[in-house]
Amino acid sequence: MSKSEKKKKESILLRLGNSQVWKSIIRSGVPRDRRGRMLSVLNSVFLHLHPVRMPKHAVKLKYTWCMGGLSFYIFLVLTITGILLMFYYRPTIEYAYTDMIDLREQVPLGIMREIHRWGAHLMVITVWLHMFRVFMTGSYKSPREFNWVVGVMLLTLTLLLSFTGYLLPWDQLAIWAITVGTNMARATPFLGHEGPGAALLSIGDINLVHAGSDVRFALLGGRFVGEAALLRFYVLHCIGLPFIIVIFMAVHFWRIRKDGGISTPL
Amino acid sequence: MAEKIESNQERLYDISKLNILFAVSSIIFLIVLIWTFSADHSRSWKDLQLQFRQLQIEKTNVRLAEEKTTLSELGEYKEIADRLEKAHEEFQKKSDEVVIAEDTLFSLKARLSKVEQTYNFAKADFDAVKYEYEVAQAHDLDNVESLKKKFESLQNQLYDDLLIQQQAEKEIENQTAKVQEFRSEIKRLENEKNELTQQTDILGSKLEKIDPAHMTFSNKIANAIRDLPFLDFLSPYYKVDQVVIKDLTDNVNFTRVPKVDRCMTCHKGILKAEFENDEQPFKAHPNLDLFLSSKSPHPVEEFGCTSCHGGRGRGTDFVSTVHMPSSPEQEKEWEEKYHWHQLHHWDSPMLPMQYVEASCFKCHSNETSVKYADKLNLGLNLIERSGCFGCHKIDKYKDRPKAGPSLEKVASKMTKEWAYNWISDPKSFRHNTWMPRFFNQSNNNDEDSQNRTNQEIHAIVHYLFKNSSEYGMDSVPIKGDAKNGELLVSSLGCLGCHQIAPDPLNQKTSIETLRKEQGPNLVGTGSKTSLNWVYSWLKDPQKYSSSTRMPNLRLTNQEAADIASYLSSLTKKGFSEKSIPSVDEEVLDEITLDFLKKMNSDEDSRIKRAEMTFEEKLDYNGEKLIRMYGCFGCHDIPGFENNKPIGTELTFEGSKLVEKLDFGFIEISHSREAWFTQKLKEPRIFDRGKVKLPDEKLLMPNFDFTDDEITAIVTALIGFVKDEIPESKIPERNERNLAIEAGEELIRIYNCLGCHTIDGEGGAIRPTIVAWLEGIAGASSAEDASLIQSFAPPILDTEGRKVQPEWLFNFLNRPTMIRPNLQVRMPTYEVISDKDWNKIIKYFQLKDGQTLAYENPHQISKSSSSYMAGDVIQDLGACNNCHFYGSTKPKQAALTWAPNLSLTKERLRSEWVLDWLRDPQAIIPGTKMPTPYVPIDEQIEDVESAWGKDVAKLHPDSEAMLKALRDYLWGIEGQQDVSAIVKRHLETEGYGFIVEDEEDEW
Amino acid sequence: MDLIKSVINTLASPTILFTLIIVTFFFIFPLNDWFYRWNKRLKLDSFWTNRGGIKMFIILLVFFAFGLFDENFRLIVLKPDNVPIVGLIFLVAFFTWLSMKQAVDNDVHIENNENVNEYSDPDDKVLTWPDLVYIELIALVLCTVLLIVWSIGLQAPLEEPANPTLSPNPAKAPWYFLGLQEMLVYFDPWIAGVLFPSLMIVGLMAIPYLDTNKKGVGYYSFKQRMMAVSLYMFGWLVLWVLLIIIGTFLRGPNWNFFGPFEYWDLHKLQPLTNINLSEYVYIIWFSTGMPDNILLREIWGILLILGYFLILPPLFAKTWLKNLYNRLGNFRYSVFIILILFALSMPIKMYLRWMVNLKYIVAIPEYFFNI
Amino acid sequence: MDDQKHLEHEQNKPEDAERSTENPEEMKQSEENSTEMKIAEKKEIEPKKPEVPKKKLEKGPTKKRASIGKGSILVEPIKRRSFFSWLTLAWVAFTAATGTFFGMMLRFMFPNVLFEPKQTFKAGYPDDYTIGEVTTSLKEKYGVWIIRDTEHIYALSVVCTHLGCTPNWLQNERKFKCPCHGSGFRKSGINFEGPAPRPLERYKIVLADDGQILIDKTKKFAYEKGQWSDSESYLVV
Repeated sequence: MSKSEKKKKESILLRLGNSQVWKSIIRSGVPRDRRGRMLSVLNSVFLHLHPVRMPKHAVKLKYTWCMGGLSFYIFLVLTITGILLMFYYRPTIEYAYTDMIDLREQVPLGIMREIHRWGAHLMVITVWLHMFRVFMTGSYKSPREFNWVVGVMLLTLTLLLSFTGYLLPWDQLAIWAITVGTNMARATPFLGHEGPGAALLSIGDINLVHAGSDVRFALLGGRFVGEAALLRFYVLHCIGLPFIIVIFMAVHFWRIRKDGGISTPL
Repeated sequence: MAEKIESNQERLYDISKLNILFAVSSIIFLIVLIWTFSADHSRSWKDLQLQFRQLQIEKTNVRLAEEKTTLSELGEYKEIADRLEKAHEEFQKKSDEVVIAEDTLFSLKARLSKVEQTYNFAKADFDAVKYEYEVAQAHDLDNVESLKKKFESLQNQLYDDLLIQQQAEKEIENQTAKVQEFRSEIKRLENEKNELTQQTDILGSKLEKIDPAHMTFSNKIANAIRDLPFLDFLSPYYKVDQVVIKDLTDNVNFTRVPKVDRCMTCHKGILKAEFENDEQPFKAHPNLDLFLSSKSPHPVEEFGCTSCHGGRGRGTDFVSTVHMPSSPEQEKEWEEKYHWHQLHHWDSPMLPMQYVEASCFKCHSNETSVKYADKLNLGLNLIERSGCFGCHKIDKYKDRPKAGPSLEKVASKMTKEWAYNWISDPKSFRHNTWMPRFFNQSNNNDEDSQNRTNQEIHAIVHYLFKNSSEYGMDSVPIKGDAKNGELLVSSLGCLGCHQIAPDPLNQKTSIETLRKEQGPNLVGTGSKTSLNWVYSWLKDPQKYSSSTRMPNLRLTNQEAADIASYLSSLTKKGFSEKSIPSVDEEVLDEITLDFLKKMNSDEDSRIKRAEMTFEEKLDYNGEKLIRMYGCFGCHDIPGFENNKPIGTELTFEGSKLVEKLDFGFIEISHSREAWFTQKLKEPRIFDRGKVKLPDEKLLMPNFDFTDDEITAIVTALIGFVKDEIPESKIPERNERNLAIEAGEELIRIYNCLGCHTIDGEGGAIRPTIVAWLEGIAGASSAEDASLIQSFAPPILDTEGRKVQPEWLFNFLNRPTMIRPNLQVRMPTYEVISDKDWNKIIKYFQLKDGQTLAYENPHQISKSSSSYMAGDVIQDLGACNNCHFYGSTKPKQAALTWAPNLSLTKERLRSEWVLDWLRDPQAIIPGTKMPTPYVPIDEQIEDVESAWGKDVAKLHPDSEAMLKALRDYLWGIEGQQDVSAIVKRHLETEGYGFIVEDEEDEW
Repeated sequence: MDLIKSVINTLASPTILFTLIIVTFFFIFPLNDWFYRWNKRLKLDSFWTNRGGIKMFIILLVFFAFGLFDENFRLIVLKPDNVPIVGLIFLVAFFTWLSMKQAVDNDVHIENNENVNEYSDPDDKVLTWPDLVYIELIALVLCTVLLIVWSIGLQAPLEEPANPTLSPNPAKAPWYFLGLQEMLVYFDPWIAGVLFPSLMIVGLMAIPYLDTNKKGVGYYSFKQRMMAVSLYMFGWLVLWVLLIIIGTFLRGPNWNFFGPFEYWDLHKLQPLTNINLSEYVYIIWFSTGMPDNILLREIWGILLILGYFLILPPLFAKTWLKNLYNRLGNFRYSVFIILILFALSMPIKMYLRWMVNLKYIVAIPEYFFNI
Repeated sequence: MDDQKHLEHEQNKPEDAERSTENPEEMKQSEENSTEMKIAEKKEIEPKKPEVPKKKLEKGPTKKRASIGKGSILVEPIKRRSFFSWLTLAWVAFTAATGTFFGMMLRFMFPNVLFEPKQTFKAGYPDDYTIGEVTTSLKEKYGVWIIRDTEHIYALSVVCTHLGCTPNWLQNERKFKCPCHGSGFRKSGINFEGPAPRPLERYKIVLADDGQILIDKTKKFAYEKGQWSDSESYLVV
């Protein structure tokens, strides 16, 4: 704010900032005064997620812990590293595992995989902590009830994203974690073939819900964690769930603004 | 109205109209989506499966009715039913007791459960403490002592609990037995009844599964809904059946993907023998013993369908599977019935049925003859015999001897005129020659071409005769007797490889007929060559051509002269007299220039030609033409020793893409089969309508194959594919199989089966033996199968177990007389190397599971009791009636003579001799050798008194007696080569055929 | 040293650990005024001061530092996929402390009728650019740095290739689901794997609708929303984070419990025999056999479950939770109490298993229906 | 330059106002927003500006109604009968179509064929198995244990009935122990410890024509359903 003195001289940077090209892209030019700063937020498709002005406490890390923002940021990091990993990773039982080895051994900056994996863990933690913070500041209360609900959906989706990604290295850790995890789906009441009530869904000698037609099958594309499961998890992980989570995120962010911005004491 | 106006403020559309529009579009949307389901749901294979189900229901109903009638007529069944009823009544009477017993059992079980619980808890505690105790002990912890105490007390307690539990179990066991006792009778009867009704029950339960008429109500509902659209993922009845074969692959160019065959989705009955007589697509496979069934060598789970039949295995409808019709009629039928058209987007369409044997070659390519694949075998043999591999490289025929005779010494054999006429039209001299026709074909039969080709033949003949080397022919020393020559030709075995057939025999070509065409048909020999040449040839074929497969029959001068004069008497009238066009230098110049221009500029060519003399031109053209036509592919021609074959390689012809075949202007279906067929039928046809210079024309000669032959050759060609077949699918490449393959190949090359029989194959010569027999002993003898067999070349079954390899090797190199009665003579094959003989011997050995090359000889002692007994037994058996004992002639006439027994110990293997003595018919059915008599049925006293103590010692062990006989055989010594004796005997006494049947003495 | 380890090992055994935590938990996070008084009296709120925080941090740090000298402990803690959980422990501890500290601080302000710390004059706002944007940027950069350092320092795990016929021992779900996996030990999969997760999601979603307390929006506070915070803390810290920690660090081969300093011996045996309620009733108490009729067999369990869910809520509404019931009204109360009863069923079932070896209250394996 | 944006914000206003009637706090917020805007745009005030909000404000109530009409047309009072039926029909059809569409997506997830290994296999001759022993050699390849007791041979599934892990046979303790959650099973397959709700399943086992044991994994026999007495669930030797 107080740096407006710096605009005294027309430096090259400033001329650049006022050029037609620059202004056509970033309308407000270099923010040098109050109006400029406001416009820089208002005019940016990315920054206008934020309001132009905020209560002081909302800027304090002590209050927000920045967990929501970090969660979103890590999501972006995961998207980028994920896209990069997709260039080298083939979701087939022949190649999945060996491609992981190659990412480690041969691919330049294969550290992307580490960033992706640890980032995924970190995102789970930041999302939890974000929820914790929101709870502790009572920010779920009216009028933000629905956004809390959306937030819970986002939490669930985050876990699912992490879970579907867990299978992709196709190592023992992966296959057994997913086996244990998806076996729970077998026990879904009525929809899983070992769930209560599934046995009731039969006509005559024909069992309608069995290992080949239950909800777990729809998830795995087979009776056990195999080639089809790898592919399905891959598709869910790379396209299906991100597609859904982005929609929910859009609603979440939009609702933050529409519900009056960050929660504030009266 | 007023309301409407008001509500239309800020509105463009009338809302009620929009509602209607929305309703209509939503309904259309819904309909379209439902349509999607129904379109997806209706598949041709479902209709077929429905039909098949109907068929199955019909069949099963019929069978069930049959079974039920049988059952109702069965008295046993009624009886059991009655007894069962009675048993039930009996049981009813005791029901009170039963209830009490069951109650007791129930309470006992309750007690057991409780005891078991206690035990389980105790056991778990014990195990945990045991572990802790072990850990403490291992790490010397402080609490070992206390844990030990705890452990021991728990152990004791556990033991007590165990005892209680076991006692409870025992009580239950007893009580259960008691309870079961009441029902035992009923149970037994029910079991009996079930055994009788087993078949009906199976059929009944099958019907309950497939026939709605036999279903329970709820199953009927299930049956009605299980295949509805959307619901059909739950538990459909109609579903796609498939086999996935991981190690057989489809080639998708960049990689190979595991084969997935869904053929059985429509061909539902393919594995069920009961559908053998039904229509396609439900018909069972005609050869389930060989294919598909799990017991066959090619189970469907391991080989699938398309690996043999071709086609797109993943397809599930008629067109997308790329069915291919086997005839134009079928094509028409399919077009009407299935809207068939050939799907061109799959490189390996289904093989039309007549070519299906081609696929056998994929895996069985190393076998000389593939069992059960007659057409393929014929094709392969035809390719070999026609010498296709002379011009077309084919890996399978690598290093095969050339198909035609050597022309290195051709000038000594025939005249230039004969050669000219022969080349221009071989079949006009010999109707069934393998030499194909190069000239007067559809692309060179116009006048200009004929003028040109006439000169070409002149040049070729000129070259051949000019480069022919000297042949030191013998002249016939004795005058030959053509009559005796004829007899010799028919009796010595010449007809195993040759024919003397002046006219076409009009028989279907088969492997058997081909065996007789190993050597040329001998008609017209007299017109072709001289008496001296034939004589010299017979005396020593290798002298004329070192590579010839014609063996040496070790003929005496007289025999050779007889045969030569007989063969020379076979002439072809009018052939040599045919007029020959004169040499035309002008045309010759043209040809010369064409050849020269290929290497030189036009001007240089003319200069070079001008420098040539006439003779040089002939030379030059001859050489170029032989090179062009590739004559050296089949013949040894001086100057062409190292030339490469001129034609396209055919090793993987079956995988050649159809796009790479030039169909020219010929309108035939665009498939490999059609192209091959057309090419073989009329090799130059694809030139039709094309403008080509003489040296650009297609060159393949015409073999005048019959349609059957063409189908067979095409079958083989289609089989020449590049598919990668995993080790697991091809016959194992073990020592045995490799040896057998190598041996079979040699046996094929040298046509052993022209005379011998192995495993029922071969013996092409037998009909001529019959003819000979008829001539010498009359018609009745000629019908006696065992007699024919005794005069035919020997059957070589069990040869590997039978003879000692070392003896066999010597025999093959220098054949000696074994069967004194035989006229047929084992020839000497000088051309076969030791290495190849070894292969052949190994073949016999490994085929019979004989792996040892060297064995300990069978040892006997002439003073042993066994030997002595053997002596008595051979006497009893009167072996000397037929067998030579060294130089001692058999007692009976030459007709029944059998091998010299003094050969035995060097020739035969002792184990085999024992098997042979035990039952000769089991080894060679139809042999005239009887089972030797051994005295085991007699009383021992009689035996001892009649035949002495040595035999009696062995009584009544027939095996021991046969062993004794064998010991005796091993002791027989004396002259081995009795050929002189035999010859003298036959000359003086003949065979001694007796027209009436004679009662055997033994 | 060994003594300390064995003490910690003993303390870590589930029965003791769980009991300790459950007993003390509501004194630390008081559920109502009674607990709150005790909390004050025991000075348990001193956790939420700077000093308390530092103490807690030091204890944790010392524990881990000390633990790292132990081979068994090191092996588990430094397993790549377990590292996030170590991070989680510190983060959760820190943020719990941070939020509680601010809450307690604000409680004092509220009691004194002062503005809460977060309060600022509505007109006195700051511009987003550059303050917020800037600290966000810094946070992102630091987060990226953390991530990269973590990635360089620790390779992501890659074990042997997948083998569907060989389960690793123990086979664990991803760490964030270990809470669920731990529940699977005590419940049938359809409850632990399907019902509980669904209820958790539903329950979380229901929070804003159940919590009718208008106070406490936009600032950290405890006293105003004591019950809500404490219940949330219980679910979050005990039923979720603690179970994850147990599942990660204390569950070893054959899913046996191991103390943090205990060697994961494949052959360790624990008495785990357990039996169903119906077996207790018919075999052990009545000494009759099990009835064949399923309904008859399981009637006791079914009655018990029905009683738990149908009788307890009105009972509580009339007695203990009278105020709550009045405040929430019929529907909200019902949902709330059912969710709470479900959450409570978890520790209840655990104790039943530990104390009386009860396997299932209702066991109908014929229809995959066990409770 | 800022026309567009300006317009947007103005448009938002009435809606904000609408909602904020319920929420005074929010109203404050949105007011703030608008004041914010005013400050932001002071320098670029254009003549149009006052017009726009005015117009909007005038139209406010009408627009509100219209917007309700857009969202839920049912409120519209006109021609109730006719449009009610059309609209009902429309929505029923639309809902059904949407349902069908989701049905398509669901059905798409269940392929008509599976590429899974064969479920039927031969397991040698009965004499290959020792009485009283658990044969673990087929576990890896086929996923069964074959157990022979004094009278029977049976094939036990290697899938834990708890969560599908693969238990191990502990020869010394004579039990199957699942590594995932510690379930224990006896040699017969009956569970006795840990969370496993029911015994291991047995597979169909019969003698093939060639005298070999044929195991069919598609047919399972569950103890708790009394299926272990089924004649195909064991082989009498």
